[in-house]
Amino acid sequence: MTNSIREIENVPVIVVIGSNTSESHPVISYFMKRAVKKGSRLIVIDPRKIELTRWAARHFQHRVGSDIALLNAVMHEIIKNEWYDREFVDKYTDGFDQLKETVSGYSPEYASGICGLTTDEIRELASILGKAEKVALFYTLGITEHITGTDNVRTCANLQMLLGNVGIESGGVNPLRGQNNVQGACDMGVLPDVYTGYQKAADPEIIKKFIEAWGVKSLPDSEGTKIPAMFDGIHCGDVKALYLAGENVVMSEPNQAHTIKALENVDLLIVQDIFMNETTEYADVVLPAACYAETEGTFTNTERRIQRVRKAVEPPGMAKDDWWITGEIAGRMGCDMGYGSAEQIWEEIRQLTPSVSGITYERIEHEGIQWPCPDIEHTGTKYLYKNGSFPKGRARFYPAEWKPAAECPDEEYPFVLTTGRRLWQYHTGTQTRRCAGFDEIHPEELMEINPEDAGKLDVKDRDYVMAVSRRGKVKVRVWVTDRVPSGVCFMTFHFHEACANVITNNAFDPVAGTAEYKACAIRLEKA
Amino acid sequence: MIDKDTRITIAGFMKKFPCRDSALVPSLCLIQKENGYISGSDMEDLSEILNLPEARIFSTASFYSMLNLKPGGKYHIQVCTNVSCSLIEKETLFDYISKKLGIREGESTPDGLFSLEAVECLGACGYAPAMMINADHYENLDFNKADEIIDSIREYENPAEK
Amino acid sequence: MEKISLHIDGKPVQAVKGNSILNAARQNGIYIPTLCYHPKTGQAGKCRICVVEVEHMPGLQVSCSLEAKDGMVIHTNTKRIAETRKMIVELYLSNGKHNCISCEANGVCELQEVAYYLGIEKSGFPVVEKDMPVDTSSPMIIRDMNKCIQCYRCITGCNDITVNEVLDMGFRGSKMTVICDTNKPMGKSSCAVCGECVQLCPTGALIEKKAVGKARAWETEKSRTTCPYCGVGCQINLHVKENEIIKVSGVEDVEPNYGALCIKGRFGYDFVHSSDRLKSPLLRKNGKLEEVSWEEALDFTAGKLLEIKKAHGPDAIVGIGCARSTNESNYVMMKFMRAVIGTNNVDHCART
Amino acid sequence: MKILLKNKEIPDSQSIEIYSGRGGYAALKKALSLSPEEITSIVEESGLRGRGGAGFPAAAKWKLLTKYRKKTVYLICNADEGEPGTFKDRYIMESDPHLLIEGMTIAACATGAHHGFIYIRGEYLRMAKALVKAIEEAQAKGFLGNNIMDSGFSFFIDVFRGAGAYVCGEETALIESLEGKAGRPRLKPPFPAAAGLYGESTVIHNVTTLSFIPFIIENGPEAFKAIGKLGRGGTKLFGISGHVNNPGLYEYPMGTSLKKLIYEAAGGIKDGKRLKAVIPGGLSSPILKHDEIDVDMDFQSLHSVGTMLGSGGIIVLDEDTSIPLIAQKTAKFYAHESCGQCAPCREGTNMIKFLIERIVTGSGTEKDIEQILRLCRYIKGSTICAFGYAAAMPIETMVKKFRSEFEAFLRNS
Repeated sequence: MTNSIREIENVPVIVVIGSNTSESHPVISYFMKRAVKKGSRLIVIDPRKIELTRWAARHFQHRVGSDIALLNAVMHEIIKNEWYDREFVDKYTDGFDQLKETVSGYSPEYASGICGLTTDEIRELASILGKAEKVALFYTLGITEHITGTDNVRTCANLQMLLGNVGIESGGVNPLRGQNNVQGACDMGVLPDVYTGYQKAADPEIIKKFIEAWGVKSLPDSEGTKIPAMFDGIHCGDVKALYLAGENVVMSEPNQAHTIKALENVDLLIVQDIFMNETTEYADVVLPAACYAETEGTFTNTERRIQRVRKAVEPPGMAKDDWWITGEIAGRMGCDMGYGSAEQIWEEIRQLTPSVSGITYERIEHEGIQWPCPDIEHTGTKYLYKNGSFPKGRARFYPAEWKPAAECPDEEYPFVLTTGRRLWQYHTGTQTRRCAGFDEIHPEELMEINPEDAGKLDVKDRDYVMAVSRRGKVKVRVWVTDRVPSGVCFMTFHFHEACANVITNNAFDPVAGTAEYKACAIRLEKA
Repeated sequence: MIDKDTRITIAGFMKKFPCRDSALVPSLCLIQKENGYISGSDMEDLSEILNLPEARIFSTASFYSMLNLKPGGKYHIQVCTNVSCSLIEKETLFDYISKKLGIREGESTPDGLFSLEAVECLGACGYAPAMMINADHYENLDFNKADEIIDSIREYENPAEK
Repeated sequence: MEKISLHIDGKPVQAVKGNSILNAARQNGIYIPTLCYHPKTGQAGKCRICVVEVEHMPGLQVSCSLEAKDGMVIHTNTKRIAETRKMIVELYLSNGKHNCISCEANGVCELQEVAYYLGIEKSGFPVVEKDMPVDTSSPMIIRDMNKCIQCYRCITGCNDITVNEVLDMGFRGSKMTVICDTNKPMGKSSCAVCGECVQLCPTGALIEKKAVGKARAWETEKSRTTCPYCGVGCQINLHVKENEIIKVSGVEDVEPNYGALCIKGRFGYDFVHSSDRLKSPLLRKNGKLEEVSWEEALDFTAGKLLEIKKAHGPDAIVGIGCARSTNESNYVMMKFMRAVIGTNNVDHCART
Repeated sequence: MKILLKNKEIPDSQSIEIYSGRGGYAALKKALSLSPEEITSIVEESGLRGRGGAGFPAAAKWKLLTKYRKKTVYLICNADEGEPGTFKDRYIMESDPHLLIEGMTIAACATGAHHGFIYIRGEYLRMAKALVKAIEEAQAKGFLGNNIMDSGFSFFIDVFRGAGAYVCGEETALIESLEGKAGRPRLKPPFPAAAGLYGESTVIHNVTTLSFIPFIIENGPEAFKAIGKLGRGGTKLFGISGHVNNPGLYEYPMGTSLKKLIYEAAGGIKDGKRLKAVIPGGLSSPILKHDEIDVDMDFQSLHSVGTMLGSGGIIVLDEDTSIPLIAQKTAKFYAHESCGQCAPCREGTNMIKFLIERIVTGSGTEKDIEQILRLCRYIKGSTICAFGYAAAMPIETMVKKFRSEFEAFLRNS
């Protein structure tokens, strides 16, 4: 998030696009709903009638995967009516002309045909956003999990820059991170192209810095691979060993058959986890890890806040801290990392990472600090790019063209399947399904289908259907509901008994490597 | 379930007030007038229509003594049992009617025709004793007059019996 | 911050302008008992326990709601105040089932605390015991309205803090009680099970079902940490007794969540103690995973990785980190792949 | 001197033809030619005090607006007449509704309100219908609505029916009820002038208070002040019920003796019996013994004998009346009507009811009487609204003044 959670309460117009906030980030939804109670306007842009629409001033129910077309048309109208923040654009940005040119092709009439909203609705949305004093935009995986994910994100940023909503309090472009420390894992450089704090892995200066700090002879300078390419690498024989630290990829990666085949084929599969799960089945070695309540350290939340994790109980049996396990393997490979505590590791991180240099365990004892926090006096950063202080001097518009999903419905597979989460379960269910009471509330997967479609298929609420895609099929009960529009089905991957990822498409965004979980084509058969 | 005509009237209430929340009490009264009471599903519908939480609807509906959340008799008799109304006769009007109908407070007659409720002051102390049957006021009563009123309702509803 | 001067119980004190009398007193270490006030739900004025006398103002004033003004002369403990407080607490004790011995809230109950402070052993009024059925329909929360003191905190929490809008006050007078939706059992209502109501409840009227019978309040130790679910990073307290998490509460007054949680954060902790946690390293032998020592597992892993690195080069090895694990562990993973294996083939599930 | 009951004997007094034919709406015409400040000062000068019970000077409520005025001002007529013993507002609304409409419209001129509500208790369906009809008539004649009598001033009135809750007579409870909520009084401050209906400035008056305004505007403040003993300001409607020969509604100058009202206006005690006690100002007023009725009916005089003028609902009790039974009914009423919001009122009224019931059913103890008195003493002043006082005062005086009657029940046990 460019901005902070607590700022939400003072946002005049809140835009939520591709985020089922009240189910996936309930506590952030509290801030949004409170803002509404205090007079903010909440605008939900989502193909589904998610629960948050109950508090929304307007719900724009566009088609799955049409975000760029819609937002480009909105920007088209904003520029046409001169509602954009000219001063901001002139002072802080580059590339406005290209943006203008690109969006000029997206008249409301043209976009309407793609996104399914009327031209009036598109104009209304443009007018709400264009005339608002401030807008804060929030998105989650509904924006990123498309083959155009990077372009989707850029388009959101284009809109907010155009309106001058970046670098101000209660504005910004705010992705809500899905997992407790996905922000931290990125910040820690668990990515093929960067070290900690997004220091480029291809930059010789950075490589030199880490060689010296770590006391190694060399560090790799060739480009690393992202998860989809890792699996492809196994399939083609380039990759021989996979070290999986706490990832249940069989359930969480798209196109399950493809994932399983890779796991079967890899020479060495090391899985470090807290439970046996669908993925450990294929492991050569399973390493028992301590969980959050059994370890010391830090997590970084979605607003860049680094907060303490403290050990409350002893891990069961022989289970150990993740860092201890990895360190032990390293030691046996001839490199003794020599860490005795999490704090010692953190001290090394902060020495090597300018954006968190000022953060110590002592300073975050009571309340976390948001990076950037370059020195020990710095109180952290509530929102980024204040007064146009962009990292590269000026912000750049990256206009994008709309592209359809990799797989669109056709006669054989007439439905769009989109996926997401439920409030009552978490991710692949390994945790929540082991907690008493959760299965009582939401015991099994339910695929949402529209009453009209249910009528045509002659299925009733809670009947079983077979959902079939080009990659597999899964038997699932239906929930007949107008939460989804006709032609769209919705599923999650919480339940191994009926996991959406058996049928999802593993086509991915070429830049980010994010797979298109949000759109694939399926057909439904009575089961 | 709230029917279409009622929904139209409620939509009118919503437009009438500067804030649509104000339509709640009139809507509840309207539903009660039509169905004799307000059911759980009526309140759920009303929550949708007015975009108010269900609990808020229930909170309001259960607060006011004129609103019934359970079905009563076709003729709901509310007898004032407050000070002035009980000073007039030695036996109170409430006790008399209770005996006459053979039902106690909160009960309905087996034929579902009458239900009986003891209520607080109806604002008719100078014309005591008083009672209400559904929305109609009856004042300056005595036992004879009460007999006449109740008997005439019986007769109207069951003409064959006489 | 502008300061004001006033007198409380004969003592000249200073307070921050705009504060209630209650907060002004608290800032100066003067205790005024309360039951319905909570810093998060704000002024309530329901219990009337916090009444004080302010010179030149008629009757008693509610200190949680009345703003402290410069020059006020306030008395917090006159006979009239003490008698009023005693009357109210005795009335509470007479009307309901306040059986401390078996109550989960024993030791953290604010009614108990105030009764103790006022020296009330037993109510002077006859006991009109309520007998409302206990609502156990929710999988996570037990509602015993016989212990409810109608402080409204849960209602304010549900409507104004987490805005799930499930609770409200139903009926009136002595029949007044907290209701869910259209007076449904909590488990059948639209309750999102965030547990904010439980956290705010001053008595044992709302309690965590899973914690029942596990520990008295004074037996647990609180360990502050960060929630292991979504990216909001809510601050939580794990209440631990003998190496077991008994329950979870939100940490008040700190960012980002100010005490509020969701169902997963508050009630999704027992997986930690699940009997099928992995307790030993496993190594595949003859096609089957078998329990082995750390030595064996680590030697095998390191040996295999060295072998593959030697035969196929470092880029034949890929590592996937964990968005569930700490920064420190992720850093070590990243360092391991780059410095030990010698590859940039490191990634994590940032995209799911 | 009749101001509010001047049309009482006139047939069809509720129709606009009769009302305007007898000089109605002349005051409004006059008011429209005056500035809001001028109207306010006339009413202030007249000394008109609220006739709902609390007796707050009417013009003072308007003057609060100079300090607290929000974007919109709402004017509310409190017609939630619910205090046992009281039945004055219903007469005006049913038989002389234009008097109220005219008074309200003048008050709107003074306060700058363009939208008014008459909050009428739900049980008064007939009266609500009469009001709606009268409002339609007034609008058709141009006395109400857009551009009243071509003055450029607009004012609209809506009738809002309550649904059965005595506490909605409390002005902030009334506002809550109008906003579609349970009628539970708000914490004050803020007062309605600063944050009332929908958070806007709100002025609330009782029906009879508003109905005096046309007279005051038409005849000037002096004419109003001249009525009543020692210039106590105008007349008062007294509803007399209970053991009298002629129960009913009477209008007398402020300061008329209670004795005179009972023995002259209401024709004395029924069946030639002796007087035992009088509840002089609605059920919430402290009871007077038969030898305490030589008192003037005005705010100060009644206060000096430990009771109050309240709503002017006089309940007369003869020698055969059992005070503990009256106390039981009183306690039951307040327990039933307590909104339940604050602890001393909710729990206290219920406990008083429980204890009195226990006494009158023969299972009470001496200690119960002491506990009742303890409750009354400490409920007063500790509750959110004045309901606590209203519930405690009558019971406290009944027990104190007729303690032996309560004790007699104990001896019977």
